[in-house]
Amino acid sequence: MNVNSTVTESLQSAAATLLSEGKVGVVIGYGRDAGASISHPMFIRKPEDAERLVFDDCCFGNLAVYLPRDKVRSMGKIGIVVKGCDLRAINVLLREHVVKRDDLVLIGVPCTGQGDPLLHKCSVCEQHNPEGCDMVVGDPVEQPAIDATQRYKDAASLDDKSLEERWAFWSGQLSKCIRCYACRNVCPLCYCKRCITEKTIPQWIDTSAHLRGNVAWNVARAFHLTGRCVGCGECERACPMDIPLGAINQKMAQLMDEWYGFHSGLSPDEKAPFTTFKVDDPETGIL
Amino acid sequence: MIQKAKNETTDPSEWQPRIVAFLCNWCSYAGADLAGMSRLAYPAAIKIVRVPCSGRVDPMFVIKSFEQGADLVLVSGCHPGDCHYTSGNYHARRKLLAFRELMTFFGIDPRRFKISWVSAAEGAKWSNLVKEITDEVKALGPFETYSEILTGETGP
Amino acid sequence: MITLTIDGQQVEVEPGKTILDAAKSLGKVIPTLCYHPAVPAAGACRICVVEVVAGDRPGLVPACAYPAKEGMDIQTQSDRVMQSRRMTLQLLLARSPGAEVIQDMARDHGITENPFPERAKQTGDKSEKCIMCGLCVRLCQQIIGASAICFDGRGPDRKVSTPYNNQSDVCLGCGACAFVCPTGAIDPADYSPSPIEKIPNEFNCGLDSRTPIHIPFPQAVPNKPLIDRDNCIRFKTGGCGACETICPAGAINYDMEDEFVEEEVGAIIAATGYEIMDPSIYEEYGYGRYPDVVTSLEFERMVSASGPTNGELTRPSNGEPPKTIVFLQCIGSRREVNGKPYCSNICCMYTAKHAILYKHKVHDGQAFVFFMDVRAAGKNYDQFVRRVVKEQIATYVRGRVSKVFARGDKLIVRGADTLSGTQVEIAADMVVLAAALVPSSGIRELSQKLRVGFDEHGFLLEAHPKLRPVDTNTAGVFLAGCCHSPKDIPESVAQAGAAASKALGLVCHTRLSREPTIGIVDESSCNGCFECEGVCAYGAISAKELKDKKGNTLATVANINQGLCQGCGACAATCRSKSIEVQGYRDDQLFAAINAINR
Amino acid sequence: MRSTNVDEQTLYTAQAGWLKSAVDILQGAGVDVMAPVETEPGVVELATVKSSEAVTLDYQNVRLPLKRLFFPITEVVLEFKSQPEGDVDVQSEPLVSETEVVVLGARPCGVAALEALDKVFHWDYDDVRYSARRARTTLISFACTRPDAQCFCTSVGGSPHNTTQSDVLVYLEENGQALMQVCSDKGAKFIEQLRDVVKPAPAGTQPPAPPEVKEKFDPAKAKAWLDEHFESDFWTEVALKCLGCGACSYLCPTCHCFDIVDEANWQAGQRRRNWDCCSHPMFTRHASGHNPRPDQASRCRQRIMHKFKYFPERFGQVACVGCGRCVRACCVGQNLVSILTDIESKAKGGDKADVASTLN
Amino acid sequence: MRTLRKNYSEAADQWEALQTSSVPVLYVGAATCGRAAGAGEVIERLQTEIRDRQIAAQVVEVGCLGLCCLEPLVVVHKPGSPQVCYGRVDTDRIVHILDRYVLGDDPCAEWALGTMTPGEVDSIGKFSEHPMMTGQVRHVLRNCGVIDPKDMSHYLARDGYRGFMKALELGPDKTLKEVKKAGLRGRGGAGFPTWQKWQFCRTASGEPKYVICNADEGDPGAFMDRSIMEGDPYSVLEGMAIGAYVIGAESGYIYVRGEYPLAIRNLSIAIEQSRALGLLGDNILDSGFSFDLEIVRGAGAFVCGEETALIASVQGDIGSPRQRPPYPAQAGLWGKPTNINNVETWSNVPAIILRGGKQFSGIGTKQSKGTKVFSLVGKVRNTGLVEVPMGTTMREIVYDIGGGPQKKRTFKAVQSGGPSGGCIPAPLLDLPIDFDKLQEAGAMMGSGGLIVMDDHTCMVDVAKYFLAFLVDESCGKCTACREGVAQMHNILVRICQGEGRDGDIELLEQLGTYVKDTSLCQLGGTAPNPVLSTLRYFRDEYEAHIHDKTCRAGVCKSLVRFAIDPDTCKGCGLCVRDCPTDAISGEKKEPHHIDADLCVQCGVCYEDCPFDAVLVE
Repeated sequence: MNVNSTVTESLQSAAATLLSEGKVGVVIGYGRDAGASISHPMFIRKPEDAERLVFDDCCFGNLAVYLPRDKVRSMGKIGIVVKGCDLRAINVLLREHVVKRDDLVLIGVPCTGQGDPLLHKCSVCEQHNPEGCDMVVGDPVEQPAIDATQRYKDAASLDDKSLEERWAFWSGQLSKCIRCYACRNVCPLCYCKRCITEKTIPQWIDTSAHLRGNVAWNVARAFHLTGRCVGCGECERACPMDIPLGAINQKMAQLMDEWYGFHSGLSPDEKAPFTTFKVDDPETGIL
Repeated sequence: MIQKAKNETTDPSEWQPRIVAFLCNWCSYAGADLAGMSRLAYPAAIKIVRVPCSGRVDPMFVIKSFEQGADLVLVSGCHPGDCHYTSGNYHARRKLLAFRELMTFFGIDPRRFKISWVSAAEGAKWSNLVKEITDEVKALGPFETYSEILTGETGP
Repeated sequence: MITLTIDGQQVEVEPGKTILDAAKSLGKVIPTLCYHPAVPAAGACRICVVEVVAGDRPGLVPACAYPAKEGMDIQTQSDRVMQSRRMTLQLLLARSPGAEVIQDMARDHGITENPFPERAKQTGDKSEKCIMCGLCVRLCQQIIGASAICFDGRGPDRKVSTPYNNQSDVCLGCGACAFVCPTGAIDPADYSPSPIEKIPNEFNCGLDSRTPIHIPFPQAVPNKPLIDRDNCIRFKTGGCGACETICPAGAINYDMEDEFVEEEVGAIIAATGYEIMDPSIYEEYGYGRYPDVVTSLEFERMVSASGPTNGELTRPSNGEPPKTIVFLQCIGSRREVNGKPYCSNICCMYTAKHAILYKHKVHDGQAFVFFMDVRAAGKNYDQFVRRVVKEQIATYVRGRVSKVFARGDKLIVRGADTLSGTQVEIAADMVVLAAALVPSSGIRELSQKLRVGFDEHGFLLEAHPKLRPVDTNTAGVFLAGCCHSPKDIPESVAQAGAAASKALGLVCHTRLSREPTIGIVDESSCNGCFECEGVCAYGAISAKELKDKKGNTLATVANINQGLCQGCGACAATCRSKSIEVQGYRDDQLFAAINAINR
Repeated sequence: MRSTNVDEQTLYTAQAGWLKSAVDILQGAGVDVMAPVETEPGVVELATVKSSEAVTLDYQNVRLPLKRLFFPITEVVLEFKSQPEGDVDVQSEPLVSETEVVVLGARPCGVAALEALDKVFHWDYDDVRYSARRARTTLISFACTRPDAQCFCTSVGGSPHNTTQSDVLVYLEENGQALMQVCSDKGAKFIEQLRDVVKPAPAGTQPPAPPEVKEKFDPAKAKAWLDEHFESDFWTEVALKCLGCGACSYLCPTCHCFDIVDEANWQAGQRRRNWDCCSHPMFTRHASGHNPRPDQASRCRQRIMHKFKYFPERFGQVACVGCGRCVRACCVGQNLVSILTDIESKAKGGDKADVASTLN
Repeated sequence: MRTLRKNYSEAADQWEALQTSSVPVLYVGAATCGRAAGAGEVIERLQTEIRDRQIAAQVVEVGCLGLCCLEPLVVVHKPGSPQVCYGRVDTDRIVHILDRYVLGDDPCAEWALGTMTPGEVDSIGKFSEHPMMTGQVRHVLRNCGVIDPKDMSHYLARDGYRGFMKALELGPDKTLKEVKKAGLRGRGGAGFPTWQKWQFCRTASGEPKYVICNADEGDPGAFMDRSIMEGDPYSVLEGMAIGAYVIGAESGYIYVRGEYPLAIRNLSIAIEQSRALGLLGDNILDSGFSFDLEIVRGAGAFVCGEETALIASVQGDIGSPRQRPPYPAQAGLWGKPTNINNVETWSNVPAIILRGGKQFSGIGTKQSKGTKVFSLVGKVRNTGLVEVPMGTTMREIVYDIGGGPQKKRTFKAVQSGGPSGGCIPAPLLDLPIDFDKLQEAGAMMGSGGLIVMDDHTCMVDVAKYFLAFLVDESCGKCTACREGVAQMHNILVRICQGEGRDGDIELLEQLGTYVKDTSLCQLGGTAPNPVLSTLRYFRDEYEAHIHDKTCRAGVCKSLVRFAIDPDTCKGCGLCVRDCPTDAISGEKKEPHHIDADLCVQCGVCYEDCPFDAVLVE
């Protein structure tokens, strides 16, 4: 654990100020329990509790996932600690009218990356300094140039395989799925009141954890995140069966990038690739 | 278990693929209709599901079709620019092409999923298209990947 | 108003009008040469003189340039006038023996001989056409404002020239001088540094030219002129403005911009007609290579009284009447390879008509028709064709033509007579190609705008070939005429009538019945992400707030306007939570359809 | 199928290589052998093995709980098929095959959890499939040698050497030998099958002392608070960060909620029983749309209540074996142990709201 | 209003000083005509003599007195003696006059034409009684040859600009009335009442208005306007200023043909001087009226005498006439109301205003008032500029003033009005000349050219000559003039070449009528006049040309054979000397003979023979 004390201190005072001035009803940030391996989400509603906020290199969770929740919303205006990557999720939520910008106070934290070793998403992160926040605590950090070729490396390693090899790989991986839906539930963008898998009449997706159902589920999940997923990696982190879901999301993000030059969540004003079109979109493989 | 249909018992030489085709009402369906009216024959393996527009096709329909034992799925709409609903086929094009990539990434044979533009005047194109894809799927044989998992017996 | 008498008839004109204007309003024709309504009159040629008998200084005055005065008594045909005109014509004949218009006028004035020696004897130029009327010069200076041409010399040595006889750098190349020249004497190519491009008259198939301001065709609606800005001098250089000057109604307004007119309509009838394909792709027929090979549409214009030759049928190559004419049927039509596989429907009948028209024009001419088979399936159609055959108006040869080529000044049409099994060659003066009908260019754009399909040839698609031949698949859009398929006039009229009544049937109701196929939102599960809004082509999706009984907003969900929704289902496919169903194409219905493969 | 009397216990020693012999012998006897296998790096699951080479003994615990062998993630309950005349032919899925299964290397905590499951599946209705699977399966537990910080079996009446529901408890020794403690007839049968490599232990042989697992709370005290606090802000606080992801339940050896679904088309179909999870909103949602557990607080409460109040009340034991899987799996750092220690301290120090906030 | 009293008195003093000069004053007619006759050399010689010999004498260059046949003219004014006018003064004669009269007492009576001021010198008669002067009334030409046209004080001393000043006092209405009272008609040819013209322009709508002086004198043989401009430019300016005042114009143009450099020079000087005195420019004499003038040089196109062509030329366009109406009074220069009068008309105006219209209208006939200046040329003894009252008969002019035909020739006709005019035959010699009478006779007043023709003039040739001129000068705009006149000329050429045919006369008449009727402007409208009027009076000559193939006048060379009447020939040898081809031979005092093979029918012998022994066969 490596607590960033500068950020933490400014964060704490900022949160305390926001709360004491009544500008927010709650500050969602990270806290750390002794002996815990990660810093966990924490909801601060009193200024004096602000000192419990920390910011370190184990703040994995994407706090944006809490924004659609009624319970959290009922606390009033939400102050939320956002890393650059989290901000992308919030931008998507804004774009999809899930939250209103006016209901949020975005407390940006400059972030040099999470995890030791660094998470892959952090190694290709171009949002070390979140932009468009209401405030940023701590000093800006250096934004290293990223190796763009590494951005989709997990997907790329699978792309290199033959169709049969890929099927072998994925049928194995997807067979493990126990349909706990942790992937969905931790995803900040899976805010559906009713997930497609919960839709009956007709039943879109078999809920049984057999490969048929698992393929359908994972295809649907991946597809519903296509053009939306911001690559926060929470799904993969949450999966109790260690299915490499990130690679799937990467693959689709890569497609959106290559076909439409689209990177999700860079702005709340962007148009999702599947809600727009160009007359001259790629059309290879159509008979 | 979901029925694996008559395929298994049939002699491979007489094996008939099952093709699910989602045709937009205004172009491709009319094109198929024209083929019929023009007495242009094409293989009966294809089962047509009429949709108002190719944009109506949720990619999950494709998965659904495979789950039901389809050996090949076709989505066919109006040519770009000719959509009866202006832009449905443009949206379909984005979604379906991305979906095919996703399938491919999972190792699900993309040759099992075809997209085409057939206009209402292209009865002959329709007829030829069905012949071609039927021949192709015949060459590919039954969709083993999916028929294996149809049983639902695999799993942890 | 001014009242004057012309040839005993009283006429009222506005002050400032000329005697010519007054005479015109009485329908009197006074010959003119140097007069053009666009150019200030000069009274130079003196052909238009009329006699003032009373009401002003008596004598001959030029009608074109002499203002009408109150109480004038004018004779336009008096002996004095006619003598003067004859003398003028004789003098002009001597001066400009090449000017056909003078020859014609002289003939009309009963002039058979000329006491005056041709000036050409001195100049040696028998083709001199210029009558020095100066219309071109005045036009160029006063209207175009270019002053590219001028007069050079005095008296009989006067001639139209450019400053210092050099190429005129200020010439715009507009060709207006040639346009107004009464005798066709001037060719701006002689002095213009820029190439002179005549504007082909589209309606006459480019057989003649038109001015930048023009009425597109005689029956145009509205029957009003329009300015072709690409060619108008005013728009090109800011000069000219002649039309504005002369328009008595002050209707010319150069500042008008094209505007998009938006009308809310309840129905649209597509009636964009046809064009004929360019037969020059078939080299064997020589179209485009030999001027005497023309299309049927060109022929139609050539024999039309309002056409480029005023109905006089002549060979484009030499202006002689064609003594032998060959009509070739099915050029491009019914041709699988490199052509149109369909029958163009109208060629058999119009060719029979053309044969008759030809005989009217050239009584001693011989007409041949090469045909595949005559399709005369219409009321009285077959009788009509039979009449042409029986009365030997045209000789019908069943067979195709393999080649048209020139020999001397004749066109040799070599073809097969399949009935006799022989090869025939006809030395023709003119060959008329019944080229295939194709839809008007731009039909694709139209079809996309109307969301109506079209076939491989571009003809718009009907909703059903038998049951709904006038409707399209887009509600409220109907078809009439050749935009749908090649049709003759009765068929087009019938379809147009049907389309009109269909359209009326649609708009005469106060309520519109529509397909029930529309999207319905499941408000309980809708997330309100409005991705559906992005894919809706009709703007049918808007936000709807769900409120509890106290009025608190519980959720904002999508709402589909049932009047706007067309039921395409793009929203349903886009909705991740599957909160939109399309009635008639519900998910469970489609799944059931998918399931049916197992039957 | 209670465990045999401790007095009758007999200790056996197994010579080195016994595992290979055991696999071979059992294979020879037509028995399906399941053993810990490293299915992917760092992940060990129980899997059918054909030889002992696939078996790994280097594991803390298997990833999926043992319950899945008896209560599969998904299982067909019955099949139906439409008949030409419109009738429907319904067939119960043939009962579980009678092939004997020997599980080598289950952990005592996971096996002990079967005690709770047995009660559930034999409660008001005897679940034939569960019972059949239980009946055909011999559970050879390997004593737990390295409990970690998340383990708390001792707090819920267990121990790294718990023999509950094990047929044999094996204490592996570093030299490849092992000490085996027969706990049931099935265990005895297993020893008998391995008679060539297993000998009765010399008299006086004692099993080794279990590694220490710190006792962290007292379920009884917690229950006392739970009895009084169905309605409490505590639950709201607990649930605040819970994403309801369900990983805890799915990995829990005692959680046994399931869902019955029909998967069918027009021709044929199956009725299936699938694992489910009370953390999911849909779990209790009625067809009417009404949901008696409308929020995560009520769902979190249910999970705690079920394990530590309702289950003890009904079956006399807590529905938790302290394996720590739920703690390890939680991606937002939710910790069952700290929830229960909070509850316990609440029970001790009265209902103080601020205690709960530490759970955040 | 300023009155320029001081200037007038100064001018009067200067004039008086000149008149009463203590030294002899020699006035030399130095207009173009005089210079052509050698006045330039005379002046040079005179000045050289005076300088070299330190003679106390003054030389004054004046305009033309009009006696062209007697140029150069010099008037000598010795103190105490009347002014004596001498004719044909060459450089020798001037020295004689200097020596004999200026320095001596011999008045050289043999060269004197007459005394010009009261008093007697020897036997020299009065200048006004000189045959050429009798019958003349010098109204317009009153200052010509009298004043120095470059010295404004001379003009002012002779009441210059007083008419203008009077007009400014009268106001435009009364001024116009005076012009009307005078009955002045345009002297340019058509004779349109001047007051009416002014009135049209005055009442026409449109500002500004312009006045133009038409000084594009183009008729062959006409030089009245030139003489006026050269000899008395101020009167033109003054007349224009008055006209402008009446009309309401503030600017004017003088359109002078470029062939008149001296006129342009003198006009320019006059304009400068008038401006300097404030008689041109803004707010003239504080009257509130502003007027200024500009000279425009024409390029010598006859047609530019036509007012619309003139306007076009002033505007810088090709000098082509345009159809009237609108008349310039409505839409002239730059489309604005414009009044155009010719030089003589303008020049008439100051005296009318100064002396009253009545005085003017007292002269002349009923319809034509005042005087008219004619340039009398041709086969007449005295040629020159003559100003006679309207109503004077042609005979008076030709015989009394002109002295009748030269030699013993018989008068045949007089061509009046230049190329556009017509001829008046002998029987009509007693016709009193005015606008209308001439018109009736088939001629016209024109600008005042009178060409006298005798029996050695072929009328067909005359017609051909004028038509050739008109063909050249036609602008070519309208068909009738351009083609018709050319064709008429063709026919005349044909006739003169002996190729005339039956019907040619009728064709000429037809064409002539046609051209007259149909032409756009008056150039064309009058172009057939020479043909039509000669046809009218000398049809027999045409017929002789066509049918008999003879030209009795001996002009048309193709039709003429010359022979010498041996009975009449005195053998003087004059013809032998002049024959260009040496076709005439014969001993002195013996009848001569013409070799027909060598004769080129040049007619020199015919003209030369003092005994009229050369016959036309």
